Amino acid sequence: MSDAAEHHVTLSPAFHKDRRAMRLLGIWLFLGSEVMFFTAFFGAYIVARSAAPVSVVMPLEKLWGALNTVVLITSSLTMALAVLYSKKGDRDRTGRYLALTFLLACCFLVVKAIEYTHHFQDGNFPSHDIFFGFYFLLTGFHGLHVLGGMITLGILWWRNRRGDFNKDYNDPIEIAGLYWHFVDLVWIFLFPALYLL
Amino acid sequence: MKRFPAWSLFLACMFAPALALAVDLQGPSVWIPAAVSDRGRDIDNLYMHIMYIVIAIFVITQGLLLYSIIAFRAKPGRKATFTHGSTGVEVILAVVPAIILLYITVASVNLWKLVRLKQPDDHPVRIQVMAEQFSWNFRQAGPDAVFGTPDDVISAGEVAVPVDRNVVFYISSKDVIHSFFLPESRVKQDVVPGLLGRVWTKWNVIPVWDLASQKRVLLTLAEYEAAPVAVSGYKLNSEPNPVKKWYQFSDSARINYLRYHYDRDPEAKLLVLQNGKPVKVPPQYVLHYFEIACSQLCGNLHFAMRGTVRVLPPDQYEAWLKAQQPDDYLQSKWTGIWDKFHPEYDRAL
Amino acid sequence: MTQQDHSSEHSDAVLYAEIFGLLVALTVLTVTLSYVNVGAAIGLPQFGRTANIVAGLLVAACKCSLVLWVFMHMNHENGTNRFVLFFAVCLMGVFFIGTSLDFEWLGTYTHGFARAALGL
Amino acid sequence: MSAETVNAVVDLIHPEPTSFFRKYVWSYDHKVVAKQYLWTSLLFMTLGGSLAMLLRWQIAYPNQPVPFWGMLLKGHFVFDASGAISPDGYLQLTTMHGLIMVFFVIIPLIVSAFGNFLIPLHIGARDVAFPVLNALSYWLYLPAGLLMIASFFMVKGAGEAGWTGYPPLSDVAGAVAPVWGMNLVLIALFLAGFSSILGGINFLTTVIRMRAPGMTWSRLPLTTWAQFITAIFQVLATPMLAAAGAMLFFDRVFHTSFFLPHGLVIGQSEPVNTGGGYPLLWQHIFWFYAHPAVYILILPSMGFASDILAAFSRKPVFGYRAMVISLVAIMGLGFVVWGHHMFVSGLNPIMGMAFMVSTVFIALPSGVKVFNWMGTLWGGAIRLEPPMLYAISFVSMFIIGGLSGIFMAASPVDIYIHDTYFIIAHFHYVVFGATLFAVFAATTYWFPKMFGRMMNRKLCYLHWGLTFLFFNMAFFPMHFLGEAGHMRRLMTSTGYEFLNPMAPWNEFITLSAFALGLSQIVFTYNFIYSVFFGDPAPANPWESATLEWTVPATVPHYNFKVIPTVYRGPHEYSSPEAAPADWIAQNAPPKGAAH
Ligand code: HEA
Ligand code: HEA
Ligand code: CUA
Ligand SMILES: [Cu+2]
Repeated sequence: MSDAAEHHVTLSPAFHKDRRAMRLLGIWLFLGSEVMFFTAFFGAYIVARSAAPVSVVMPLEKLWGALNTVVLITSSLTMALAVLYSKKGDRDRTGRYLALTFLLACCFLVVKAIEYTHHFQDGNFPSHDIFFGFYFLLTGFHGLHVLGGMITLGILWWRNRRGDFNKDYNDPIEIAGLYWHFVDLVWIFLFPALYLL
Repeated sequence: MKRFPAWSLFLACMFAPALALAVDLQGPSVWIPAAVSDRGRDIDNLYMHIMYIVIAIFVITQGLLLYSIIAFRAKPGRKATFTHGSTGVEVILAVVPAIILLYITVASVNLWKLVRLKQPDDHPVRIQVMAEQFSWNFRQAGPDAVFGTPDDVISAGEVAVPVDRNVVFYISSKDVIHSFFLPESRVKQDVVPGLLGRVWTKWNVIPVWDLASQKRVLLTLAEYEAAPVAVSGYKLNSEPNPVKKWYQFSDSARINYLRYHYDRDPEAKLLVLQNGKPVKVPPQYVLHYFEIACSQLCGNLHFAMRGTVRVLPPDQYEAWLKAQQPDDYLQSKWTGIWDKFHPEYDRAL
Repeated sequence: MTQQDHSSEHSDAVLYAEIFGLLVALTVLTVTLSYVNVGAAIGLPQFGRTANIVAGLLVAACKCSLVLWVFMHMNHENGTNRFVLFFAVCLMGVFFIGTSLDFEWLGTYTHGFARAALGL
Repeated sequence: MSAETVNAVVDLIHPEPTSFFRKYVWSYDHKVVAKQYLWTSLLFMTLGGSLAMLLRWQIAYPNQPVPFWGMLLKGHFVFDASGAISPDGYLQLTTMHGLIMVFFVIIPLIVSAFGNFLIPLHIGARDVAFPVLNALSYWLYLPAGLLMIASFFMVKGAGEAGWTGYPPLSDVAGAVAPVWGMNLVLIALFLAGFSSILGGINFLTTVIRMRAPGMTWSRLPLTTWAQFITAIFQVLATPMLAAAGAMLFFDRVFHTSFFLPHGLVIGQSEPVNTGGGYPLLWQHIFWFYAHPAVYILILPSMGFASDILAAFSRKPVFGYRAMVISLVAIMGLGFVVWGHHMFVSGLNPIMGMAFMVSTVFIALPSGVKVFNWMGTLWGGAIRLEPPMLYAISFVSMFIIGGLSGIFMAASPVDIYIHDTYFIIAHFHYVVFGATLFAVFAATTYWFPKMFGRMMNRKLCYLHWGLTFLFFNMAFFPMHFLGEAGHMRRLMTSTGYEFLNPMAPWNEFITLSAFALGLSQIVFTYNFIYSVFFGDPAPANPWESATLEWTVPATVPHYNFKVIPTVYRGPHEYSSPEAAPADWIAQNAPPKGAAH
């Protein structure tokens, strides 16, 4: 619900500009707090990892991870494009790229699900050892973020179709974009940390 | 505005703590149990230094507050001075505390280095401590000076150490975090499962129970030798794991049990020593102990996780070591748990 | 705030595509790196896999900055928002350094059994 | 006056709700959300306080049946079959007392309730930046609180590993009795943390982006400044708690071993967790959050005190800039001192030194604040109204609590007093002595604005006297206990000979604590009575200069009909500009200015 729709008042362009600045600040603050959330996990992981001999090789399938990395990077691209076109007021393309991003997110989760299935089949439950504990903790919370992002994307796609957004008012897409890129960023660190190093 | 005599109340209340503090000024002995190690005395010393500083700041700040309330009360005709502050005053009021704080920091850093980084010099007595819910287990290496051999001396709930020698405790836990607290030695170290902690201290007094005054007194080795002290006649280590039992006692019974430990075994023969020789005089003192406390929350019976340290003259200490006869149960804790945990350490020690 | 006047949508889209290409390339790079012994490759064999870890994290940091800078528009973000992120990252550093230093010390206490026990 | 561009956002309005639901339940109005927080947290305070009363009973009269409640609830909750507190029950009492007081009383009270109410009014805005998030944050907090209460009803009771929840105790099955009680507490903390983060984001955005024209950073009332700095803590520290809680939850429920080392043996049995983790890791993460959290508990109170002291001394705050800089310094240092809670945990001695230095030097900005408060009083025309009395007590008690912090900051001394009642004394002086006195000050000061009525002055004085007296009687002797080595979280000290001499003190403390608890009835009565039947308040009963006093006594939905323009600092009392009056509102146009 945009402020305009809800309050039946005409809002000046100046209002939109200020409101956008507020929303951006809000999301950056939220992302700052997300950084700290993952800081705790990563800090813990660093401690555990550096206590293990460096020669230890991670017991994961690198290629699944790499595939997912590419999927997420691609979704970042499509998201960036969606934001770009929403700013131009190009509703069709915005919708298309939002849908693509959504699909790529689905892809990511499907791959993750395949991997999880393999782990479970091999008996690698979170309780198996400290590594799998961290693996499921980190990917699990990352996955939850992906899921949250997908819900947001779905809602935005629908609102975009309904015509809520235009050249002047497209902050929600931009904000969702920032969030989505952040989810991508987390994965960019998770991938080498869990699969490669 | 009706004048409310609030300040008189304020005065009374504010200076009650100040008075109490003043009592404290007379020295650590008022509330703090006397320190029995050099480091302990150092810590008390630092404590008192900070105390003097803090009391001065306390009196000045609270006094000024009070003075302001009284002196600057609004009355008809009185106008507040209009000022946004004074950089000069503020700088002074920042620099002076900074200097004081620097002093505290330097003193603390020096002592901290002594406490944490200095190594015990002579050949210390080494004792392994294994904490568990809710008791303290001790192991000493025995005559062969190697841990993990059959001549190890194992005890639970109580440990003996020689007076005037450095004692190193290697501490670990088999379950949750405990904290190894020797109040009179000012030693405290968390006992973290999975880690091996190390603390050391030196007792230079022997705790004995004065039968006349019914108080614990602390004797130096020389004083101890000169006085008639009952050294046996009660079991030094009567209860391997008394902790859970205390809780079942009624309150008064528990206190009696603790206070008059040695009365529980009236038939035992009394051995009274003076100048190292048995004498036939009524004893003036009975050997006593220091307490070990657990100061980290470790479960429902945390409050009862007590242990004792007997500080003994060297010959008594040897006798104590010989007297320990652990049962299989105690033995199994060490072979079954500790030796699995810390194989490397046993060799390293 | 006048940074909003983008030259044209086309050039932005191209820029994004270029960044995307770079990101994919870097991903390929990290994966490849994980198969080689980076330490030996750069002539410092004594570092062995430690060099791999450093290299891997460096590549990740590069990717991270690309996404931040371009996709997340840090390049035309205002000071406040930049500061928010900067401050959070500083705190992250403080936490990492603090805990790592402590655990490095604790590691000297724990003597091997904790390492072996990591089960990796 | 520099001409500020008029900020469009301050025009943001949402329509006045008409339905009961939108007005009082799911409300976007910051004033209503604030009141929701206020009532709920005061309710939780009665709960947290009652738990403290029960645990004090056990300490003074070990294993004796609790009068009335023990008879009534024998064998249930924290009581054993005889109606006395059981060992498990005692730990549940301290744990839940600590958690409830910190997360469900003080933080919601001083940050969410007063912050919500005051920030928009202070900066001349119509609401906070994200009203929906604001409503959401309350509706996360309430269920979290209910979960805390629900945990008492779980099999074997509520959380009992201390409010710090150190693993393995809090972690591994069998170390303590409760299972789902502890899990519920973790979920509750996660929710409360999330609510707190949302609140922080809201406040920061509001203060940064929604200040009225002319409301520059150097004209913000200090309460708002303090809330602003607090919000930074909330946003950047609280996620650490959520993360730590999540890991602990994983350990407990999915049997991972983040905080469990290898080879644990609980009693005779080995846990299902494979081990390989680190118990101290929790302490690092927890204190990285919880030390900033203790500053969350004090900074807003410092703000209240600054504004109130100025208003009732009829003087500008002494050294406004220094006040702000010291707030920022406390925040900066506050993030790098977490290790002072771990001096005896086996911490790296070099790190111990670093943490000691940073901790000791946090006294510097705190000292600047104390001296500036005294400077504010100095030369004033002090009106000892109830808010002023409470605010001065805040300063007085904060000094005591802060000074005892210096003993602990000196790490060698902390070796001895760590985990003793000295710590308990220290933080009750800061959280009750300082923060709650500031809360009483703020409540009495802003009550007219919140409820449009005055509180009864005589009862306020009575409550102040009783509380001040009994608070000091209850908590000052705890320093002596600490010096004697009396450990905390100790159900009874009777087992230790070296603590026996302290038994009379324990009884004295308990009796004083009961009196302290009973004294709060005066306040409760006064509060509730005045909300409904107090004398109607004028718009500006204290002749204060900040913006909230320029709106009518019952604040209209939109706060300000016209967004005010601010011309001067928040505490221009006794300014020559104001003569003959001794105060001038922040938005009064300067003489001679056209408007
Ligand atoms: C409102 C909350 C609050 C506040 C403001 C503080 C303020 C401070 N705290 Fe406290 N603290 C707690 C809440 C708080 N604390 C809690 C809840 C715990 C226990 C947690 C637990 O274990 O359960 C704790 C525990 C705690 C410990 C750990 C103790 C232990 O467990 O062993 C330490 C150690 O350094 C410490 C230090 C300090 C210091 C140095 C300050 C300083 O900020 C104080 C600075 C103020 C002053 C010094 C007074 C005014 C200054 C002057 C008048 C200037 C002149 C002064 C000098 C030159 C000295 N605190
Ligand atoms: C943060 C705030 C806070 C507050 C305000 C208090 C208040 C009190 N605390 Fe607190 N306490 C803690 C935080 C707090 N405590 C923490 C964090 C711990 C550590 C826990 C742990 O070790 O894990 C602790 C531990 C602790 C212990 C140590 C337990 C132990 O270690 O074994 C003791 C013992 O005496 C104690 C006593 C008290 C008492 C008597 C009060 C009294 O002051 C309470 C008096 C108040 C009331 C009786 C309620 C009055 C009600 C109102 C004012 C509401 C008005 C209502 C309306 C208007 C509707 N507390
Ligand atoms: Cu062991 Cu407390
Ligand atoms: Cu702290």
